[in-house]
Amino acid sequence: MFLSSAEAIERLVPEGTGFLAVGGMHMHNNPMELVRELVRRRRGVRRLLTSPSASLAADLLIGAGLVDEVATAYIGFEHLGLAPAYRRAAESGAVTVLELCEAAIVHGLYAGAGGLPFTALPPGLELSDVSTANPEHFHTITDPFTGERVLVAAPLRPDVALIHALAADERGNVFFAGAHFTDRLMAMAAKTVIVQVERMAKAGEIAAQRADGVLPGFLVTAVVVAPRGCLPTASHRAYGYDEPALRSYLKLSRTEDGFAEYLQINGMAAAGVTA
Amino acid sequence: MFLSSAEAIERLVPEGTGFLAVGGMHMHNNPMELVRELVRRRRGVRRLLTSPSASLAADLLIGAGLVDEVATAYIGFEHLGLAPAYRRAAESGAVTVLELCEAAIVHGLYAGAGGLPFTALPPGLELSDVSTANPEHFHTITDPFTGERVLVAAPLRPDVALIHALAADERGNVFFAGAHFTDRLMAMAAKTVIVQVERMAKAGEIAAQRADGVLPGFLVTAVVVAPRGCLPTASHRAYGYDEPALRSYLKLSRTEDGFAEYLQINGMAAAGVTA
Amino acid sequence: MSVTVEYSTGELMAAVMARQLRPGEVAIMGAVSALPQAACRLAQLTTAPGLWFIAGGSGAVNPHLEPLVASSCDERLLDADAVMTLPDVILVEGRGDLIDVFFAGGLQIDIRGNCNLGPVGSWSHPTLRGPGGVGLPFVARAGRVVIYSMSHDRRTFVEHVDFVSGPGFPAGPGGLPGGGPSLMVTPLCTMDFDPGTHLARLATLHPGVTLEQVLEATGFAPILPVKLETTPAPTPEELSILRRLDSAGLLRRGASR
Amino acid sequence: MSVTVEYSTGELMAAVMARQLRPGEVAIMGAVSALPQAACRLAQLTTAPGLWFIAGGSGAVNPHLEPLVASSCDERLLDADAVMTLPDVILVEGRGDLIDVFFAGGLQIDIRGNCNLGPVGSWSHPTLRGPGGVGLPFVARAGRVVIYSMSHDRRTFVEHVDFVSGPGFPAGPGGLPGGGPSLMVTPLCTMDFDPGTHLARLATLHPGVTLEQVLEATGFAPILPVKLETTPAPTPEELSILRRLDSAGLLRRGASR
Repeated sequence: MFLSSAEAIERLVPEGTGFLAVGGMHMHNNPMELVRELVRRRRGVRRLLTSPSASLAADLLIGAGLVDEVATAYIGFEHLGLAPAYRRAAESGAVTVLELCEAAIVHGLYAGAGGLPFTALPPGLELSDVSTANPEHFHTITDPFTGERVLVAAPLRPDVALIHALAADERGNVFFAGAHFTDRLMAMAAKTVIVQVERMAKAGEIAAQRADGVLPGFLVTAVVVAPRGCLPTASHRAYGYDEPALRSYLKLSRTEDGFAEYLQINGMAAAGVTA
Repeated sequence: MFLSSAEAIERLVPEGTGFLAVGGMHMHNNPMELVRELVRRRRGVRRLLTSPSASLAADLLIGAGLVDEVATAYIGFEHLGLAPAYRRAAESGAVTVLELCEAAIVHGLYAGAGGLPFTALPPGLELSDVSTANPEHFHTITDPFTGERVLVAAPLRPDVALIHALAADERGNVFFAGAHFTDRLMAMAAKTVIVQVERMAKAGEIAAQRADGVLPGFLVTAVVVAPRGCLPTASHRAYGYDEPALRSYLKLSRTEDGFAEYLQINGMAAAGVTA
Repeated sequence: MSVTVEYSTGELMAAVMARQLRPGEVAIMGAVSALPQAACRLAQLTTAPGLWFIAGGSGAVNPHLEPLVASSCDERLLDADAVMTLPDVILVEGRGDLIDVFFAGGLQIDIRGNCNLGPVGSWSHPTLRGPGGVGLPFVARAGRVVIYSMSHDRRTFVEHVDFVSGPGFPAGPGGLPGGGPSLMVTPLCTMDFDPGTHLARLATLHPGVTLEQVLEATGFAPILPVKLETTPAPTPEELSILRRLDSAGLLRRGASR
Repeated sequence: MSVTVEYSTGELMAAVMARQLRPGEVAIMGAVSALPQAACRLAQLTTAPGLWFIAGGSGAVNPHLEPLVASSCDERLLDADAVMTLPDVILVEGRGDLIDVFFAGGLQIDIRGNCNLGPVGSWSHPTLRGPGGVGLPFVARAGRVVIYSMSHDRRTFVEHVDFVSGPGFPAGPGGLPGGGPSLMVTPLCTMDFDPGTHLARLATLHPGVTLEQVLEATGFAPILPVKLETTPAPTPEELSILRRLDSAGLLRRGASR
């Protein structure tokens, strides 16, 4: 249950993992310690699923060339700018983009979590180009109740989910603080779940949480205790994002050489890593 | 926003309301003050939707002859016994039963809340007789992703939902205590939402709740403050169910005359009420 | 030397059900579930450490059951290791690879392990309108299903249920996505299912119960095993744990043995 | 007598956007949304008491914005009247009868109010890969859509977006389930939509901006109104409220006017 980040990635995210989901939202609650371990080990995945709005975690994995296809609705840094590595890879075709929308991600994860074979989407969502651009993920079928044509999306069932929570108890029950975005849903939909936490829970702390803020341990495969392990992204109710560090990443990663330098500086240029 | 139970029912649940949902689960958090007001006013509804497990609220409304059709997965009193009025009405055909399962209710409310045209159900659920018994609520269609035959269910979009919460603030933000079952989802799916609360919230009390335990006021049409208004059912974190009172109901309501007597004793035999 | 320890039918059944559970598994139960809840807690404290159980509508994960309560949604169940929302429990039940053991029951239970909590008799004009099956259709997706009933008579144990709330083994072609019914526990006996025919097979008789009593009380003819064992009585340790949990005596309301 | 009050483009835009909101309405916004958040809070304190607003990914309902923060998921937003989970926000956006005003934006915005936050150029090998549209497809289901952009140039305001993240008025037959785009607010002007053609129509020029400047900076030819008004400047009261909220000066980073 309790592993180091190295053990967790080594054992639970085998090379060539088909479908990896990474939690957090924007520059908040990205499970960076786990992501850095993936980069150190050069663990490639066929498909990466992000939360509805990803930032550093996705940009790093894509920049390191570890992702064949990314299923996402947003990778960027809000007011700090666009995602440099994602831009470069998407513009060159180095990564394939499965463009989704928030509804396809959230309802798709709901379907994955609940064993629903697919999800119908609200009328009007077919008017964006998201479904047109990704014909393998969306279909238009006839609503058997009304006869109308409706858009449906595939369920999302990640092989592995990497998420962050505030604390865990001995049984692997974890709880979230602040907002937890789509992290619980992602964990509920994934076969293997690695949770990065700031610390161990105090006695009685989990039981005092509301249902919404807890992920029961039977849904958790492994816990990695990594204090301040979301930095430079924020960990809600623990610390804010490190804006200078993020700006430094954004500046360096404008070029491939700079990106390689960032990995080097941040201890991610493991043996076997080539820029 | 703040109404008496009489005003709320008079204004917001017009005679012949098409689709009424009533919250609570088993003998817990039934919005009894609102339900009693419906009975006092003899307000009939075409279809009643219960939570996955209903008890007194549904049995009273059905026994009073106010329900043409009930969509439910369970009406009973757990260890205290079967629901006498429901049994009598269902066995005589006085009420039509739209038998649902928990999945059809919860995923149906999710679809209703999110504007999804319908919901697909997990494989295996077609093996019960629930869908066979209710061909208008279920269809079997072809999964466009896999080609398999899959069961789908209609969305649930109540015209009015009656639910209970612990407390409300001036803006109609309400919060739940203990478990809230399907009550939030029911409110999110309904066009008109009447929330019965024990009391007004203290300053800062709503803001201190987790997201899961709050229903924002823009989803609430009216609030009725009714201290101890769930009795004889429980209000989580306020009081337990009144078992002697429930047993007394179960005993009296074994016959139609006894049921009428129960209404009389409990102030529900308003002018115009006939047993 | 020996001592005679008296125990109730409920206590015996709880002990039998507890022994069905294995360390680290995930079990779930629905309404009127003090019995399987007690069984799960007992198992956690004896042969199935690390067992997880979800107390139905309450969403409680590993409720501490101090005390054991009658209603499946009692707020005291929320004194637990963790709590889920009810909609999240529905997701967990539906995913299909998470629930190892589903405790089920019925007003009617048949030879293939089908359970009926809905209409008895005609669907539209039943002779007995049962409460409804709640989440019983989900048994189809569980690892295995343990069926329990506090009544063992010919109205309950029937050849064919009138309405399938929770599916047992199908009679025709096609299977269950899950593992299907594994054991039935009644006040008289336990029955498992013949691996070849998927029909109910008598497994053990409770202490003091005869084969004739069981056959007389059962509306179908269960397969008879080569050797009919007696259900092991609860041990003093098991009884001691059950009685600590069950201060209200919910499991001791039936006949003592 | 008069006093000269300086204000920034951001402050002007926030004031203009605030005036779009009515008492008791429900508004929502996505990423990079300090501007519409400030507009909503300002509206609550001036002309739209009882307005509700949901701060995108944070799920915060009526965040107090003390202080206004740059990231749409900052934990300080959770200091709010209430908080929803993100999945519940997605339900609310989808229901179709709850959101009165949706604040939208794009790397490209076109004459019909289509917004593109995805690929610019070819879908598979874009010249500029935008971040993605997040929840922008939901604009189709909102009561009305207010589009804002901190850039007003020919790369941003184009005849046709390359990719529709958030749909504007359709060119062909068939309509939107919602009310469609109602106003575009830029650093130079506001544009509404001609009721007949559903094409962008210049509505007001910000103080000091000329028609030529707008036409030069716009990649399509907006319909010209009969009379072109000047956008009313923020009042001292509006500025005072905005500056109290915006202690970090997020709205004052642009040019002052």
